[in-house]
Amino acid sequence: MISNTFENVKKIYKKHAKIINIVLIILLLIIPRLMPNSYLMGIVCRILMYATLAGSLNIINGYSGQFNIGHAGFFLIGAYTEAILATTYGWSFWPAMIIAGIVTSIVGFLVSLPTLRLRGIYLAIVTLGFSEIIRIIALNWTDVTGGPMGIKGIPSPELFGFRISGPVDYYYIFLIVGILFLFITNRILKSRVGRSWISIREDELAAKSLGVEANRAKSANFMYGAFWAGIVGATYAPYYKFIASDMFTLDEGFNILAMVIIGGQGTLIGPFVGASIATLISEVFRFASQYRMVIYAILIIVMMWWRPQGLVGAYDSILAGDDKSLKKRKKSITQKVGDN
Amino acid sequence: MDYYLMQLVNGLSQGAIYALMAIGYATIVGVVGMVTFTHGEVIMIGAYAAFYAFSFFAENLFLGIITSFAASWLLGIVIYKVCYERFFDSPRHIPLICTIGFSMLIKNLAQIVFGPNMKAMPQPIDLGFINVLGVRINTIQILIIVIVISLSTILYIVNSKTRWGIQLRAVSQDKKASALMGINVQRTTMIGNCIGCGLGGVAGMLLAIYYQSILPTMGGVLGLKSFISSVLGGLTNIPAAALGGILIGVTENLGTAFLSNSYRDVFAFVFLVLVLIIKPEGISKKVGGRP
Amino acid sequence: MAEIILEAKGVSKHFGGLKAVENVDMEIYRGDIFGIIGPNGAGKTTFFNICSGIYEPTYGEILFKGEPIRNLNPEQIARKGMARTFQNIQLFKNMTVFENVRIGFHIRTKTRMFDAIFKNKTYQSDEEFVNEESMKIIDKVGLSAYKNTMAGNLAYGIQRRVEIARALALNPDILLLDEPAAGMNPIETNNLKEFIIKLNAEGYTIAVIEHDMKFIMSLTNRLLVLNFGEKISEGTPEIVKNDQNVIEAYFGKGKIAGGENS
Amino acid sequence: MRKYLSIIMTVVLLTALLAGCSNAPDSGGSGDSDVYKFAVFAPITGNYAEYGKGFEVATQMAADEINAEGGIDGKEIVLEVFDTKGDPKESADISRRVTENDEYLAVIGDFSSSNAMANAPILGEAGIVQLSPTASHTDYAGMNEYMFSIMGRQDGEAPFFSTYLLQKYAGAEDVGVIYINNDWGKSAYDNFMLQTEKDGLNVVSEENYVEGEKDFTSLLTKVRDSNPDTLALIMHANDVALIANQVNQLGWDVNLTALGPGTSMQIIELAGENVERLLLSTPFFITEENEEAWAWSEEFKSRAGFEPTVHPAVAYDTVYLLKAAIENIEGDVTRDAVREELQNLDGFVGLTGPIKFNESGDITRKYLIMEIEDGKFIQKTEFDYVD
Repeated sequence: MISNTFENVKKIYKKHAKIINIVLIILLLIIPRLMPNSYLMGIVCRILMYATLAGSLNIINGYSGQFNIGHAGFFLIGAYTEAILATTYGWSFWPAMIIAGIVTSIVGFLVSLPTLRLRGIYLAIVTLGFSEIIRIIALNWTDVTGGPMGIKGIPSPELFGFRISGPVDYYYIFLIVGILFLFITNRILKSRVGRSWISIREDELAAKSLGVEANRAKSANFMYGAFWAGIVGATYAPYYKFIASDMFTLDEGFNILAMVIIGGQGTLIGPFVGASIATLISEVFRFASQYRMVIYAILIIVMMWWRPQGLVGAYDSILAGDDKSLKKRKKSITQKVGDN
Repeated sequence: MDYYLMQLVNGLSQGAIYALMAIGYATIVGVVGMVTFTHGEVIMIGAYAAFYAFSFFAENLFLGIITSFAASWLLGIVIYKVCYERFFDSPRHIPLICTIGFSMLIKNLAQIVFGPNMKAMPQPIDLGFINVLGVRINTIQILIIVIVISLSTILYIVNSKTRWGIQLRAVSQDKKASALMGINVQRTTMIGNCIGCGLGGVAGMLLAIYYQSILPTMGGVLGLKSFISSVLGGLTNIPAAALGGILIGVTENLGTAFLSNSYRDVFAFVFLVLVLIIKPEGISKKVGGRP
Repeated sequence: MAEIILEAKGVSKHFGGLKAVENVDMEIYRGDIFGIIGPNGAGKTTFFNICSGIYEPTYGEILFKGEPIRNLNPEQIARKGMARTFQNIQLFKNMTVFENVRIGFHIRTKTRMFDAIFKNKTYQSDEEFVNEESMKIIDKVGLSAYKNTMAGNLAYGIQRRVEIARALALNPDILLLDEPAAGMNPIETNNLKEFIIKLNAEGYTIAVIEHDMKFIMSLTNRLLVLNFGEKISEGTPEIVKNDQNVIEAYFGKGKIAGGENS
Repeated sequence: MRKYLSIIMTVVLLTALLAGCSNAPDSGGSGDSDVYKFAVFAPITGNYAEYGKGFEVATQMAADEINAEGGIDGKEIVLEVFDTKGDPKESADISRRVTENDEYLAVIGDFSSSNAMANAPILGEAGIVQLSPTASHTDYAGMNEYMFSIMGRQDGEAPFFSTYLLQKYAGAEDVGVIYINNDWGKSAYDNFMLQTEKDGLNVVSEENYVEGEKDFTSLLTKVRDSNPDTLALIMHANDVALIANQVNQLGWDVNLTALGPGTSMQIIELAGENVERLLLSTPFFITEENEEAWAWSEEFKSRAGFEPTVHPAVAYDTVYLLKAAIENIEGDVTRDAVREELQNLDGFVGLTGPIKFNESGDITRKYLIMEIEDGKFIQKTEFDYVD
């Protein structure tokens, strides 16, 4: 049902693409004016932040079929790099953000090295270990990371002399990061590079036999995903102005992973939907007090029962499994693929 | 010298606990063929079952073992129904997320039902100790080692000698072929899962007795440790998983001894990553299905 | 005599105690249609896997265009100009035929992340090239009707063609086909044969694994016969057909062969 | 190109959904309603639920008591508990929600320093007091003038612990220190080490552990190897109990002292005989002799189902603190007035002792020495404590 709705939405969208785009962009730009409520804007910011973060994980898990469950580690590195550069060295936000992305992507490269030999759950456990190792180092390396005291007073970014603080302003940063992420990722995915990632996900042996250097492509994929996690981390740090290692636990990593899978792996839109759903559910069920997380957990399970490939997950992928009923639908959906 | 010997013994006894958890974990992964993140909560439920058995009936070790085994067994059925049964043909990340969701569910329910606070665990056995070569070893440490060894042995015998164990192994190696041979795959898988959970429950009880306390959130770290330990053993190989648990325990304790306690979990993980890089399938050869 | 394009020298592959391939020599000349035959489990596919870099030979050396390739991995060998298909079809089942073929152009294009982000000249010319050439290949293989169909939904025989089309996208010097006729009906087999001959006429060197004698005898100009991992005969179809060893392998002892899997 | 724009559309749709379903905070409320409303931020779910539950129960207890006696100047106190799950992201969003609703006069909480510090800029900008019972990060209260903490500064307790408890009372010579590696533990440890240097106390070994650790055997073995006569434990009640049990399992005869747990019955319940003769520093004590506190503790236990630690006690005090501050207000009761009076509050004595805020919004407490004897806390006085 949902997928039909989405198909219909897509159809309508395709028909009037230009008008809708313009309306959308205007709408997105004026949302803060329509919703001057900073609580709601705060939630929108959180959704946008998680959406990009989950999107960056989706690059790794959804597009090259690797299995990273320690994404919180990359998030941490991005946040700490920006925070350290901004507080200790007095860098301004924008270059610090780029450096944070680059540093994270270098770490992503190092983490991806074991992928030369490991796959599946063994790779997953390496990423999980990495995430914990990084967190414990951040907790103990007091000279650089402030240790258990964390880093406080991270300055707000400035743009053309304006200080950006508060969710209404920050909305635009998260929005720009999100749109840039989608825009750039979309281009990469539709190029030779993206095709090679997807081919590895679908059938690594076949990809290799066609000359796709699987190991290099996987490393590049990890680096690219990590880069965006670093960028999001870097925007996160000055938004909350204070970071400490206990914000980047394994649970946070699982949370991001759950968003990707609830939304659907292997589509650009999936993580955005997943992040929105997960964040909204936990806010909407606030009235349930101590039962809130119980409800959240049940909803995750129900979601997996109901739509294992995620709400808007890719049908046209190995990730959707071998469900016969899905296969029928695949046919109609893949008609669109040829024209991109 | 004594000091390092002592730390080695500490490592061994802690490793024995990890081993016990890992045996259960490896059993589950072996037969179900999927990785689970509920094991920590299974351990916790086992501990709480024993806690209530001790509080309401008698402080008797066997009663504790039976209750915790039974409670975890029941939980195992639920886990099987919720997280695995319908996902055997699905990509593996789906049951994985289910187990993450389920563990979240159990943990939060436990906080509501059992109360969120730490409780003292009744002690069904007297805490004595013996001296071996000047190193003091507690009865509970000995008990844990004895239980680990006997459970592994029982499991080994069941697995290799009984008809039923052969079915279990057959299912863990090839579900389709087993089904063709007339084995009730679903049921066998469920029972295998339940055995693993039951072992986890007993491990939970022993842990609670060892640390003399229980807490609804105790499962998180423990589940992770059992996961790491069995990965070290190649995930599905039971004796190797036990060995993996002991190695992790020893690594952690010797790491603390030689370096610093601050990086305790780092030692375990670094050790694990190194082992995986050198021997990608863990310290044992692959046995059974690849998860 | 023509140039030797692919040469095996005393190649062996052991899996533990199992000698899947034992001391096999082979020479394939440019422009040949070369056949490798043998009963089930003779080690044909293993031998192919060694040639294409999936396995490293336990002993021996493989020379491709005169260069040793024993230590290269499959993607490096593919880059050198060897393309292959698989016995149990390894298509990207969830992609369309068109997408499958486009991935085949990986080594012939240069777009990198940077080019893709800015959609610069490299990207544009690459995409143009890939799209055009893909269509050409799809037309050539006769798959135009299925261009936008999911590969996994196609009939078996057509899937084999898609796999060949994808391999052709590499513009290989040699094309290794692993049991291309398996599971095909006689008409399809015949079409395939004609198609292979046509490809050969266009200049592709082709090596084919097959256990269907009739098919391969009428197709190839040189043959290698494996049994239990060892070479038992080599030469033109005529020579092989009359070789006592081959007859024995197929009709005599062949019945009891099959204890191993290739 | 098209795909990603359709994504934007989904985001918009979801935002609309969000606007629809989250009960939009009623921003129409004003200060002159007939109740005083406080927001309580606490981790009701998640790994810190134990403490969140304590917060919830203790603050409600205080509010019930005050309301039973007629409230503040006839107006009732209403508490609204917000679950933050121990996640600063949620906490910050909740803070925004509170800033947008004029009804909330002040915020009680959050439990962890991470959360409280993430909230500080938001609440500070909006001019709402965040009165945290437990946030112990040394920089927290100074972040802006609206931030208050009554945990007690560690440059008060730690030196007291070193000089009076360890050196003068216990007569310790060689001390092994074990501390929890979080913001509180680290700052207590740092202050403690400074003082030991001044006092000339010999610290033979110092170790820390990451929150959530259960197995201290190897750590204790290591500390034991350096032969201390006294162990100084800087941590909370649960961990003190775990360590006491494991010291006993090791068969190690060493004097135990603890900074942090206060007079939590929890310790005795969890560790029984193993904490016999444990010395600890505390700003207040809950024993049968201290009737008021004892009654409080019994009431808490019946409501929460477990023994109170120091955390619910300070949470309980925050409500009374706010009451006292509001009673001092002479004009309109506004958020700013609350801050003003909280800052200037003098002579307040709560369950946990006298509380007077310094310039930055922290307090320095006075400390006592307690010892566990026969499963009971006994106050110790025979040492020359200069007040």
